[in-house]
Amino acid sequence: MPTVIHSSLPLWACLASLLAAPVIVLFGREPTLREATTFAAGLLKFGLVLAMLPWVLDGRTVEYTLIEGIGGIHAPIRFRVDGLGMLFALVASSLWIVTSLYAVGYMRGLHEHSQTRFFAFFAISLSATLGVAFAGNLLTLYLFYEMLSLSTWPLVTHHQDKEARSGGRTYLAYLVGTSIGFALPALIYTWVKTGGEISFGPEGILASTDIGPAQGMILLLAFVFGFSKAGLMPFHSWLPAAMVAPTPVSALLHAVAVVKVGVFCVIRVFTGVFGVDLLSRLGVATVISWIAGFTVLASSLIAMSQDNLKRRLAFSTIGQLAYIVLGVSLLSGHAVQGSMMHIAMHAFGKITLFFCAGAIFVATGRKYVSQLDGLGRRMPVTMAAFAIGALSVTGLPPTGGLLSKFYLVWGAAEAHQPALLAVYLISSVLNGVYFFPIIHRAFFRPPIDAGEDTPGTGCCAGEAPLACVVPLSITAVASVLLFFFPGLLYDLSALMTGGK
Amino acid sequence: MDLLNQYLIPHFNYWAYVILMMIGMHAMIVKNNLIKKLIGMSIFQTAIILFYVSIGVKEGADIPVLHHHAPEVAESHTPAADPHHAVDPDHYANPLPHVLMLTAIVVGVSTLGMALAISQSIYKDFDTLEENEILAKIKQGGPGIDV
Amino acid sequence: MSEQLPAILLVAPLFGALLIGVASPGDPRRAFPIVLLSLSISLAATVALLTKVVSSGPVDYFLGGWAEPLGIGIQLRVDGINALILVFIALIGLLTAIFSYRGPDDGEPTDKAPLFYILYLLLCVGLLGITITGDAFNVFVLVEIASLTSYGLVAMGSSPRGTLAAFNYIIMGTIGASFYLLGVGYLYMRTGALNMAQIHSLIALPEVAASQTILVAFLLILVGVWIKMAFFPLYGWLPNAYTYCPSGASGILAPLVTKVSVYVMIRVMLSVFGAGWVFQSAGWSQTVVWLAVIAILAGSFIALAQVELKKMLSYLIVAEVGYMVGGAWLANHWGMVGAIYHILADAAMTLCLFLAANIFVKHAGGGRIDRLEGLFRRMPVVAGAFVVGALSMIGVPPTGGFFSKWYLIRGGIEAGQWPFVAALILSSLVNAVLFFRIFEVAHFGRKPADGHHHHPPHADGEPSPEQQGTIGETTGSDRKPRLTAVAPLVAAAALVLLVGIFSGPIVEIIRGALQGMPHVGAAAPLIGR
Amino acid sequence: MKWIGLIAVVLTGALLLSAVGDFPDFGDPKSPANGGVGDFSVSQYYITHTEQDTKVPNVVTAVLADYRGYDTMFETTVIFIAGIGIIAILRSHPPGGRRGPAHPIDATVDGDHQRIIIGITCRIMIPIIQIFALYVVAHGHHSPGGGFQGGVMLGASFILIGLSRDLQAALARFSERRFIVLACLGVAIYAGFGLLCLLLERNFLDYGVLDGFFHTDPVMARSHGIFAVEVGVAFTVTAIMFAIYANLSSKGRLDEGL
Repeated sequence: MPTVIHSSLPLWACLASLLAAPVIVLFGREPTLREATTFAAGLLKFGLVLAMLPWVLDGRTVEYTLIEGIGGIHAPIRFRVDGLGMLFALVASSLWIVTSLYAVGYMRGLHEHSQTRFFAFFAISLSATLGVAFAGNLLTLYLFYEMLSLSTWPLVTHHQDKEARSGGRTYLAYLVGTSIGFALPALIYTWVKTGGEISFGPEGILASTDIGPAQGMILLLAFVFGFSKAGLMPFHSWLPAAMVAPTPVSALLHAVAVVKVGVFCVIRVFTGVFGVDLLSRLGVATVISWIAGFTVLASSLIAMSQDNLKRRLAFSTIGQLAYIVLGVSLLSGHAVQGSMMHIAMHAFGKITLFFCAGAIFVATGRKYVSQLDGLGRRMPVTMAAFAIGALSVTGLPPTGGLLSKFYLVWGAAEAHQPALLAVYLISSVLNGVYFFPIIHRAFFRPPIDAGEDTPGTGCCAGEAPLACVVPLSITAVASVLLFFFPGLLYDLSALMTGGK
Repeated sequence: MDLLNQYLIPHFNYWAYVILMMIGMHAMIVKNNLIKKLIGMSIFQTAIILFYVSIGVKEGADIPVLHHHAPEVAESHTPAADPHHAVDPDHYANPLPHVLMLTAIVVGVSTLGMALAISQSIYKDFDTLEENEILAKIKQGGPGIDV
Repeated sequence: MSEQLPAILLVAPLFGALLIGVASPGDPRRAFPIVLLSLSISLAATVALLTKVVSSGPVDYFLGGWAEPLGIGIQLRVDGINALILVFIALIGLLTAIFSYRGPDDGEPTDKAPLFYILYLLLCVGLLGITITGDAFNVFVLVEIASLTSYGLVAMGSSPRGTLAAFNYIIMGTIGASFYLLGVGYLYMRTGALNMAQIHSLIALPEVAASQTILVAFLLILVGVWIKMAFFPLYGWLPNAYTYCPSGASGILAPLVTKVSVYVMIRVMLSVFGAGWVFQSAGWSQTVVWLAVIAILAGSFIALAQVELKKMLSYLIVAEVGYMVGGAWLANHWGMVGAIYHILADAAMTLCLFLAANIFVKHAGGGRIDRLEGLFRRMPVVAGAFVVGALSMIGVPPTGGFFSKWYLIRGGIEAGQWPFVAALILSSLVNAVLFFRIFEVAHFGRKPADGHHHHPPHADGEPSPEQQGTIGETTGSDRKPRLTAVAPLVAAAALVLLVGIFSGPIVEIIRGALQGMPHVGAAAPLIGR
Repeated sequence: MKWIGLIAVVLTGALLLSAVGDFPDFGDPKSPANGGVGDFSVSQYYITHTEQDTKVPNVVTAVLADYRGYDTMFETTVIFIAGIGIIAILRSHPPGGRRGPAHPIDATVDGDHQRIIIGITCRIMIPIIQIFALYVVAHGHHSPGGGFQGGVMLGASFILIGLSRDLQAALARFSERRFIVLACLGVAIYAGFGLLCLLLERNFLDYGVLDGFFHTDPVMARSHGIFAVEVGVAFTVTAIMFAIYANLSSKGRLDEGL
């Protein structure tokens, strides 16, 4: 059994950006100081997370209980860092630094209003993301989950216009509605069933209770639909609605932080609350895999028909998330490991695509796929990064996406699910179908005249400002590096599956 | 017949107070004029006082003032000595309901006083005491509706 | 002096009120320090009492020294259930006193302030007295004190609808108090005793427990207390009373009066009739829980239809009362714990919401919800506190509101009362819609609703509220809210969070008090384990 | 609306009378209230023990002011609240010592015959009423009387001044500031005696400990304590009765009464 280290590092990792928020508001007047605080907080957070990496790598978990007495019986705010938590935290905190750089470029490029509020809430939502990553019991998980929904609302409705208002309304209706409607009763039902013990441990919380298949099914469905940030159909339409947000928000939050929190919670439910062996005994996980399978196919088909670039990327994200949920619900070792690795791979890939979409908007003001003809010549670096990102998301060789998809497919075969195996393959093809026309259009089509573009503030002949181009190239290169050096990801995800 | 003398005759006081109370309550709820509601309210409260006092009545008992001891008490200053013959409780009415009802009377007066003051200030604002007229005035956006 | 605490916490505000009457009926400046002093003394006394109860168990105090034959004198009793409520009454009284620094309403002529403070202090005496007393009839006297002062506070405002609301409040309040008095009369007629503990021991006798009079007495007391707490069918008086009364009054009435009536119901159920007697037939608890479900749903949905902010919050109080009554009548341990805990959590969040609403109505022009634009920018601190209160009402951790739902839902699940659980969840969702509608108005302000393609260049950095003064013409005075109004509001928001974060110790105290009672005593045997 | 009221009333009435069979008979000395359940009866204890506890023959006054003195203290506070509430609601410009327009007090100025007759008879009667009222307050120990009854009579005498002559005459003798202070003083006396017992390390309102103060044995101290408390009640009731009359009759302006 891995020994347990008690240290308050996870608490400080969460609080790093939360405490930065008031400082950011203090420096509201001086933008440079404000941006410096954001970066300092980003680096500090990433450093704290890295500090815990060695412990976690050799199989130990870091635990810390904040307030003993909260919640009456055994439900204090507790942090517990294990392989899965560490993997997600690394991804989130590292990408936050890159996104902050991008956001500065983007916001200044478009002279956005009330930027202090933007960066303050950005910091708060990151602290909530890490809170979910390090949550030690269901109550803390739910607490930071709700905090994330609320702190991202002002970001989604940043433009404060009619579209933002309706987008924000659907965003909250789905997220807060499903979490209170499904997740809270499921949470309390678990608390009742286990007589007060809701902390995550090596084996599932409910492993020791005699929960029947019917109750198990209802509870699992309530949890999975309760954590609607995972974007499973029919509770997925908050994600396209959230595209009204400025691109840095869509990039980090709706490609990496918020959606991955949803999937992370689903994986926690599968591994931490139920435990893989209880689920296989009850045989209820197959329903989830069918739902996820349907979501994968449906979202890929819808993505093909979307002309708005960001909405197409949004539906592609829904599809990729359903990959991960499908992988976990297969309950086979490799599939679970594949889904965990896919969290990272998809994060890097999709964030690159969103960065490119934002750069195109900043440079040329274009938003629709049909307008992207011949953009390759004008913005070579951006479009190249876009191509790499597309490769990674579809899972083709030079990028990391291939590895995680390979494990997922291997897991599906291992779990003797030929139909789901087919779903994986078909959807990979569909991914290609909705990404490659964009690349073809950008590089092999004559450029439409740039007359009606807004005079972009691009620096070198039409490219977005440097502060936008540099981050997207970093993430593009990173997704390629992940293909060649997946060691770190492999070890972390092996901890969760192998370690059991 | 037994219905009469088992339920009605020995319990006439309870029938009396309930009927009185229901008259008061009916007036409070149904009457349109505010002052009539207040009259109903005082009937309602007085009925409860009647109920309480009727509990404490003992057949052939005197008022709860221990009078025939007055002379000896004056000179026999023996505090500890029990008076030569113990007081027989059945000779004196039950004092407790009377104490409680003093409070209820005081409460009744205070509520009535305050209600009259409020109805005066309502009359000052709406210059009518009929509830339906007041509600009509409010509906057409009477004085200071949207405070 | 330490064993005289129960008397001290009542005498201090009483003498405070009398001192104001004698010293300065005229000018408010001398009255305010007296109010603060007397309320802080009683707050200190309640906190000392709480520590005494936690360390050495329930405290009994016999007025006039009449202890030996139980039932002769009047007994005050402080145990795990009411110790915390006493602290909250004194604390909320102090905070609202600071809030109404310049008399009942900022706009009011301040020479009515001393009278307002006298009524205010005597209301605190009434509420503290109700919570601490162990004598059934004494509860009636103190209920009357609390009611009369509330009628006075509601009626002394300048708005005509306030006086009309006060009149309805008097009629309904008198019916409620008289039903309670009649219930105590029936109890006295059948048991011959007025002391709660004595009645409890007499009701334990089989022939008394089975008697019809005791049943009618219980129904009368129940209906009387339900009217006082505005339980669903009998809530007619509450919305107008709390909307059109002076702002200082709504700050003290809304959080406490209905909650203390819920406490009276729980005290009567547990200490007078005993949980064993009350839950003897499952039919009762089933019907009352159904009534509570209707109360919760009706309160929430009517609130959804409201246009005025304070009226909406008043209907939410009706829904919250449904939570507490439903929780208490689930007839199991966690339901009762949840109900008692919710008294505290709901008092804190209602205080926070009503203080914020008063400031909004005063400074953001009118009570209507759609006139609250741009509040997050113009009054960030006040809006922030309002958000904390709203999150607690929705039930988002770590606020108090979440944990009361946490225990109530657990009680509901263990008692198998699924409609109650569903009602709790549904009302949380409705609250979410209610409050996010307000956040949306407050967040968006009346900006031109242009598309966000080509952004008109804005001044970089955060436009300070002064610059933003042009957000629509606000009829309310544009001055910033006074510090004495904002400080108690921030304290109230902190209280909401503290009730949530320290819900563990609070629940341990409550569970200690419930030990050994049938039905609600030990934790119910777990399903399945 | 009418039907709802009727149905509610009939239902409540039925509920109230549903247990008639179980009620004790009227006047039955052995009913639970009079004779007690089991071995102990609260009211019988009062009757048998008032003599030795407080030496006050009138059991009701003893129970009112000593055994359940806490109730009566709050009762006096209820009266006090009613007065303050009415002043707060009606008074347009509340107390601040600003006196109303003081015009000359002359009962016979307009030569109205009835006025002279009323004026003279009231002038004779009022002092007698006031003395009798004080007697009722003082004699509460031995006869049905006490603070409330005496206080009301005393208040009524001032109201009689207001009625027979005019409100200004009554206010001249019993001005607004004076009756507010008197009302506060009454409750202060009551609570003050309770506080005195508190300061002497005994429970609130435990007059027995005041034997040093009254220079008598503890039991007589209780009797004196009861009397002192009754005086406090009388003050408050007098002041508030007059305050209610003055404010209600002049709609809060305290200029001319009925």
